[in-house]
Amino acid sequence: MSEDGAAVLDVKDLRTVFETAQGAIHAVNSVSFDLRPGELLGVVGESGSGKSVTMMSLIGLLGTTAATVDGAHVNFDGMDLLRVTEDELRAVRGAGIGFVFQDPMTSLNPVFTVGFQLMEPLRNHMGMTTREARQRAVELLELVGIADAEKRLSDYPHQFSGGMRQRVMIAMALSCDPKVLIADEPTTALDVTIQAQILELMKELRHKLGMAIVWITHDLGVIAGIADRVMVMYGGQIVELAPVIELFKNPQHPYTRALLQTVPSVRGSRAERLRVIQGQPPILFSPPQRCSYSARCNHAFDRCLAADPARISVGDGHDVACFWDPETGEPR
Amino acid sequence: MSDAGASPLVQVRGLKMHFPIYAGIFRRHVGDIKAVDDISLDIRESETLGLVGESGCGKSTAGRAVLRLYDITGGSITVDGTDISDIDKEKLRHLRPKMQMIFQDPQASLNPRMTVAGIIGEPLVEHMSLSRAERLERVYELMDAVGLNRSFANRYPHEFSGGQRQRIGIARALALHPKFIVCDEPIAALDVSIQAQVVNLLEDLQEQFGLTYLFISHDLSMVRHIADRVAVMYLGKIVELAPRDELYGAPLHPYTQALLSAVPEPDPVRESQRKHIILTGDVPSPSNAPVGCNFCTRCPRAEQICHEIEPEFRQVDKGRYTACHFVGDTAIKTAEPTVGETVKP
Amino acid sequence: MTDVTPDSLAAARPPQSQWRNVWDQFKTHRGAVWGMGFFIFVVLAVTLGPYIWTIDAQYIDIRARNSGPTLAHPLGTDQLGRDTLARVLEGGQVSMAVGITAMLLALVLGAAIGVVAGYFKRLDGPLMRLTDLFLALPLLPLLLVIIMLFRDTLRAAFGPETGIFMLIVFVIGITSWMQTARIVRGDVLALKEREFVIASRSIGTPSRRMILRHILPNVLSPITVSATLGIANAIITESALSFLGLGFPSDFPTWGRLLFDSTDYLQQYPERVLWPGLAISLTVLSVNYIGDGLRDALDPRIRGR
Amino acid sequence: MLNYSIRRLLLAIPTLIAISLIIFLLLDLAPSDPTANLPLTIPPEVREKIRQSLGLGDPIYIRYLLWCKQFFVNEPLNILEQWFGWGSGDRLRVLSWQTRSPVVDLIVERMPQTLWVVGMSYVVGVLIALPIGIISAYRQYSWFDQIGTFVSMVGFSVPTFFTGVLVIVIFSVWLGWFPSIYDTTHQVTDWESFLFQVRQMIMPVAVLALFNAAQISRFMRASMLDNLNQDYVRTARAKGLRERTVVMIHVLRNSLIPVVTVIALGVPQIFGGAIITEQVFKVNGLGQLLIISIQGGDLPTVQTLTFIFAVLIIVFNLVADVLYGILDPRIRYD
Amino acid sequence: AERGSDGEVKIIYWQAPSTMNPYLSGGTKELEAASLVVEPLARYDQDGNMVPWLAESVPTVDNGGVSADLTTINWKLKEGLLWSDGSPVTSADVVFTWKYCADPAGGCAQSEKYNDVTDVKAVDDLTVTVTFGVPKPFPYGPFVGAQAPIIQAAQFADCLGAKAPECTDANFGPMGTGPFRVTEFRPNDVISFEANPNYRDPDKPAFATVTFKGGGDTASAGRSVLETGEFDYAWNMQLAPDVLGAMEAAGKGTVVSAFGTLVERIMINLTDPSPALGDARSTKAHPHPFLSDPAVRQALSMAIDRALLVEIGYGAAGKPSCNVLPAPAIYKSTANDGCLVQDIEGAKKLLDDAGWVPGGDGIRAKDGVRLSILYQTSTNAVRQDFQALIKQWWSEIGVETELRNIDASVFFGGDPGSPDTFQKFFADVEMYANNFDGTDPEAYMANWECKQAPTPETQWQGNNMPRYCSEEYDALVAKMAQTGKLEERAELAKAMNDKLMQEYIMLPLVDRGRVSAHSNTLGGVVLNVWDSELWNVADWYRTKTQ
Ligand SMILES: Nc1ncnc2c1ncn2[C@@H]1O[C@H](COP(=O)(O)OP(=O)(O)OP(=O)(O)O)[C@@H](O)[C@H]1O
Ligand SMILES: Nc1ncnc2c1ncn2[C@@H]1O[C@H](COP(=O)(O)OP(=O)(O)OP(=O)(O)O)[C@@H](O)[C@H]1O
Ligand SMILES: [Mg+2]
Ligand SMILES: [Mg+2]
Repeated sequence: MSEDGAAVLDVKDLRTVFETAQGAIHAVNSVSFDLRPGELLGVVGESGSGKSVTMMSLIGLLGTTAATVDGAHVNFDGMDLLRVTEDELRAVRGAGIGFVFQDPMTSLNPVFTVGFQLMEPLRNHMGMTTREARQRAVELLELVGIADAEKRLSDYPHQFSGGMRQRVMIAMALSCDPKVLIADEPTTALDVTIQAQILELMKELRHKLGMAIVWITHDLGVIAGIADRVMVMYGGQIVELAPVIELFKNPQHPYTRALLQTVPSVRGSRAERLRVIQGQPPILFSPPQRCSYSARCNHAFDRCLAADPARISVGDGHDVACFWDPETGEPR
Repeated sequence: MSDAGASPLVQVRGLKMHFPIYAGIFRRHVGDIKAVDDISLDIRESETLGLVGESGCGKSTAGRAVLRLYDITGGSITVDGTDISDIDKEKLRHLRPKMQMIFQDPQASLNPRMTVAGIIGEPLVEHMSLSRAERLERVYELMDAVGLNRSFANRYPHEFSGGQRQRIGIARALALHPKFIVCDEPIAALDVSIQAQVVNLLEDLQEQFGLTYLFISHDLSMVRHIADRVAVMYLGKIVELAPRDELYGAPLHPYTQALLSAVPEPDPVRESQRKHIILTGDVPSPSNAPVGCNFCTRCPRAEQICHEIEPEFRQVDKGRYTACHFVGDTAIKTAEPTVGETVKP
Repeated sequence: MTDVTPDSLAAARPPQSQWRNVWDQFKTHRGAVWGMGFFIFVVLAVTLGPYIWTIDAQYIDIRARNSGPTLAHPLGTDQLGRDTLARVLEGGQVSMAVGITAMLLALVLGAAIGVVAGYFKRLDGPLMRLTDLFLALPLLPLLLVIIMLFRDTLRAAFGPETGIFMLIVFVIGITSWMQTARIVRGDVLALKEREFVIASRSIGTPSRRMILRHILPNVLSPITVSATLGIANAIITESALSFLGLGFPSDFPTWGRLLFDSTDYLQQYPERVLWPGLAISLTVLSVNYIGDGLRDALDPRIRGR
Repeated sequence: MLNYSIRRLLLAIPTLIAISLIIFLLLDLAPSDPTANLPLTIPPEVREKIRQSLGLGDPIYIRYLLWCKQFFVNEPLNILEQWFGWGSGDRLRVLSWQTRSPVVDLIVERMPQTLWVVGMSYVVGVLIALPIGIISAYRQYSWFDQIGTFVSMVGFSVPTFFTGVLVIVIFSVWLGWFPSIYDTTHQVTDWESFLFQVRQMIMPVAVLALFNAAQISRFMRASMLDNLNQDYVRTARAKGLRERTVVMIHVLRNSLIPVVTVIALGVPQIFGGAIITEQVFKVNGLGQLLIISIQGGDLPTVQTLTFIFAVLIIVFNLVADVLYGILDPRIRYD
Repeated sequence: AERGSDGEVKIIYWQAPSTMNPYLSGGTKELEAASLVVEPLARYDQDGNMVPWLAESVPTVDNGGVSADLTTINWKLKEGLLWSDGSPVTSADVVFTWKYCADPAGGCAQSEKYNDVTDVKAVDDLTVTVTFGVPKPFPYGPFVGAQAPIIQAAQFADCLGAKAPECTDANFGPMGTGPFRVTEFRPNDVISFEANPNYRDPDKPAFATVTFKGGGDTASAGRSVLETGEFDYAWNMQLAPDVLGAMEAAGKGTVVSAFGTLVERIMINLTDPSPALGDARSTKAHPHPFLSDPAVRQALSMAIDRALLVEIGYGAAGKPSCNVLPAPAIYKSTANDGCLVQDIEGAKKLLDDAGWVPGGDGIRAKDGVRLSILYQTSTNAVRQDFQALIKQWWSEIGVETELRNIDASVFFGGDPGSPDTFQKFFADVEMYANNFDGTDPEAYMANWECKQAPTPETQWQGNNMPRYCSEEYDALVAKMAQTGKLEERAELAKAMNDKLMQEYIMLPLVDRGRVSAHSNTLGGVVLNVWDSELWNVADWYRTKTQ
């Protein structure tokens, strides 16, 4: 799938299954994508569509829960992350792939100073001395725009506001110059003005550091402003993958189209009535044997119920997994 | 402040809600969290007033204070002609049917140990003397009205999805035929695809029952969709109040402008061309508000005067109110509803 | 059609009462089920047992004293020839009764004080000071003093056994409600800010019904856990009192007393300590497991899934 | 924090006064008698004389005020004088009825063994409990967890008067390894005598430690379980930290916060709560002092001891809160 | 042997001494601990004979030491006696001892010993004369026995009267003449002694130090001597016989026992304890509804198997007893030995003949009065076993019994406010044990004089629990007080004992001996029930064979 040059991250056929008391939940089903150097890949989809689980499966963060991760390969930096030892994987976490989580309020350990938490990966992965790590931590905080960085190192997370905490999380993820940064809904919990600050910061950093970013969100507005390519997930699968402008201009999958129509906007035209996607997202007690969106789809026809559509390319870097062609309104 | 036309159903004047802070060895009263600090607004019959602002600016407190769920610190509230600002508990109880509330978190606002019928029926038990059967009938009607299957009546909240739970909350609020409903971020906890369902439902019900809403949200796009007029709050005060299209079209207060600018556009082309106003810094604590204009610490236009004198909340145009030194009578740009044209599907 | 939506899932299931749900969850906790089974067994044994095993626990069969297990005395006899089985059964009646009643007393007190303190702001200060006062009273000395103090009055009024029973239950109850009260108060304070309580207030529900309908059911889970711990605690405290020579008259069997009496014979007749010892620890153990299971079962985070 | 502590201390004063009064009244109402344990051969007139000489003839409020004065004024003054060497220390102190000696001296004399045995058992209990709690939580429902749960519950539910006698029979009588009677006069001077001290402490310490460990390990386990699923743990893992670091640094520190307060709250029990174990091993510490004083109707001793226990409880409650505040930077008491 | 050559001896008392001053506490444990240090002028040996101790000889009328009118007695101290600090023992110390105990503000626990003493004078350095206000046929109260040892005047000079309790140092470490002196006293815990360098016999004691540990319970004390061998001597092994036997079988130690005057008995209330009577409860105004019938009392006695009681409760440490005055030998009556055999049938017949016939529930009744007994005693394992057994026997003869046990400190506490004291006797029968100090029963037998009955007027003080009132008996008491001759006194005492027994005023059960245990390596132990058990500790030694 990688076109220009080597992808930094190449995921093929990733599957994740949770064992629960009610039965196995197939949270991620045969997900494949790649990430090119310096690119920002947006991931959208409603709650429970498997966005977080996909990303955490990549680097074994589901470790202690009863999850089985399987797949063809997850190539990163010359290794297959699905087949390395726990120690090697740990070396990748933080150093090769940075992670920023959704909730800045709970993602930092409340009883350690921000400085300690920032310096931890530095000492761990880069073998820095405390003094070097401290120096670097100050730089990092300045990088993410926290004033008076030197002093704030000895503050505790609760002394920071939500936005600042999220900046600390970002600084922490950036600390070891990872090749890939995975940001799991980093702004969902924040106010719009703070979100704007963070988005601005990310744009700037990306420019400066040139790493590849995966940005998970369910806010299409955020995606529109920041992503290069967008990946739409539904029911643990990628239903559409396209460059951002292409996706907004020419959405192919009925789910993407519906998604784009449900959100009102502060500018633009104001619809008298909002469009809704009827029905509920599926709970995946088995791997899909039919299109998982078919139950809610306006265009579903018999084939959708008989087989799970494969991902096909419909244009320049534009993939979709659907039997229905919006151009013609007919099955493909 | 009342505008011409329909007389307001709810009239709030100088509402203050301060939470005291005690400190020191003897727990002395050393200050207040001024969660709501002197706000005034009218809500007309059958309209929706949107109340927006950042987290912690006092929206919920204002909403609850208006319903007298708190003992307010100052000001007056009149609902449907009755002044409820310091009415006694029992009288207030009898006024409750008129004014109801829908809550932010549908999970948290439903008692996990009561059945749906119990939850929706609770107001009926409190205020109407209905027989068991009559009550059940009314519960069923309400469930129909909000689009819940009657067979769900004996289930518990945790057996429902978020959208369905919010419908239960709405049904409970509707049970007593209220005139006025405070919706405290009714969609914030819901998934995007479900938000729309709930908003549509609220609109339908308004039409059907002639309801009046105070719609609290921090989702500016949703407020734009549902509200007739919008009030913007910042740190316990209303900084701007205007009819919807005027506000979104031509925001007057620098905070409103920044707020609107911060909302990303779900359109990559336009988003890339748009100019952003990025505010710096964080919202000050409501227990320690700045001198002068509340917004002066973050305002891109702040000048000396802003740090000294608190701007007055005044009418600057027909139906438009704002609290900023720089938006004088002279500085009014006439609102042009050019950007925000209404499109009917 | 393999993916199932929550709707169809819910529809397939008949409406269940929440106790049914609690029970379903409870059943998945193996320890709790065993605990419950054993506890019920013990309760049945001590209540019905004496009707089946009809030897009087006080009857002295002097010729059969210090006998090991025989057909006539399956668990042997004590130094006066009283039947151990009968004594364990009768002792269990008292120990269990003490455990359960003392727990109930502590629970009612603790829950009531906790709820009132948490709910009514004005009463919070005084009630919490009272709780602090009780917490700061050294328990065992207090216990000893109260027992010495009121034993005789009560015995005069209600007879030796009932009197002392009431006293012990009262003393254990009155000295163990504070933790419950504190936990419940904390929970009530948090609950009071929960939206469903505010929702109910916005409907105009008066305080009394608010407490009964919304507050109490939701503090059930900590209360239940305190309850199970309380039973265990009361049984153990009663046995400690026996050791200190207080508590029930010495010819009146309780598990604690039986265990204490037989420790003297630990070397000669080790089996004699076994029965009351096992009875106490297994009961406490089972109660603890029940508590564990109940905590899981009543926790909506776990059950709600 | 300071304000908070001062406020708590101020609030404690009325509580303590109330407690001292309650205890005094209760003790006075109790039908125990300081002469009851004298042999029957001592005739009633003599008993009455003894009672009079103990001051039992005075009305209750005089006795209470006298106790207050002796305890709150005379004793502290005496201590000060002893420290600084001025004055004669010639004030009337709180005298025990049984021993006719100052109660405070009795308490001081018994402090060492109580601290050695009961204190040590608490330390040992805590040291055992923490790892057990941690492993049980980390490997929840593993066999280790199941066995740990079982053992700790048994440890909690078997009265120490039984376990104590059991270990004595096994280790003193059958095996002859350890002395069954604690020698309170033993002085540790060299290695030899230290070994003896260890040998005589092993059994009481083990019995009590089992009991303490049982409770604390349950708390530790619960607290660890609460924290293992927190978001920050995921963050720590995402940083590529070793699992050991994640658990032993990030999770443990957070989990210890509530446990440390539980541990602090348990400290007052060291002084009063080990009555039964002290009795079984004849450690003759504060617990035994209390129980014989109660049995002997020795009102001043009981009053003073219980009051000191109450003070300890209040102080350690405060310590627990302060510790909480120190360990958890989010908590600020003001 | 040489002094101090046998190292350490360890003694355990399961009740811990709280003071070393025998005058401030009458408890046995305190007296016996103190007896290692302070000594009387004369004491009793294991057979109850008086032997001179600090005195040259025992004064009698015969040797002229006691005046003919029985009002004065002259004691002469041995020569060369030294206190442990090296100062000489003089008659001034003896005089001081009396002053110390006689001071009314001091709360002396032994002031009984000095009853009727009007003066104690030092005749010279070594001679004192004790003067009594009344003739004393038995003048050996003062300064005789472990209860009345001599204390050092110099040490206690400032401790008279109200100041007595404040002299903590002196009370905890009295100067003495005994074989040991205190090195450390920990009240209610442990006492360390070392050999007294100034002890009068240069070869004694054989032990250099004594550790006197207190506290715990009987079983563990026994275990430490008999099973683990940690201690050499354990006091008062009141354990169930089979437990004690099993311990002794371990082979480390020996159980020794001896009998004194302690008798476990059931007292019968001759007055009506019914609560309905209010203030007149348990007073002579209302005779007991059925226990005033001698036939009932006798039947109750006949139903009891005393031998079995002994077997269950005391083993070698007890003997069935039919006398309340079982010793010394010359006082012991044999007239009542019939009670040794249980006779249920006889008891039934007796009751039948007296008109008490079984009702429908098997309980005997006459004229609507049911034989239903409230039986109280103190809380104590053996006593409760006795209660249970006796209840069963009584039920066999058709008597219903309700048991009640009361905490010892309340039961014996004598608090006039408590309804449960043994003196108030708000029950039909009660059980406890009592004895008398020394060997002379005069005061003891006087307990059942009519005027000794506790009544509300006397604040319930008094020792006549049955409220027995017989002019003949009172006459016997009066006569004994006048009689000096030992044989005559013995006859009188026996007569009184027989009278009580034959009227079944009290039912003696067990003559309780003292049981102690000592390790097999400890020699020289001679158990003495008439004085301190440790009376001859100076003669104790370590047997070298083991
Ligand atoms: N530990 C787990 N055990 C069982 N099921 C799980 C677990 N974690 C996630 N799932 C399931 O996996 C599916 C995907 O979850 P995921 O968290 O990836 O969704 P998401 O797209 O990130 O949603 P959100 O926007 O709410 O974060 C969901 O159906 C969820 O219920
Ligand atoms: N009961 C209370 N006691 C003390 N302070 C309070 C209380 N309730 C609210 N506050 C404070 O008042 C301020 C306004 O709170 P409020 O909940 O009204 O904000 P909001 O605008 O609804 O925010 P959000 O969008 O997060 O819901 C906050 O600083 C909050 O901390
Ligand atoms: Mg997610
Ligand atoms: Mg809010």
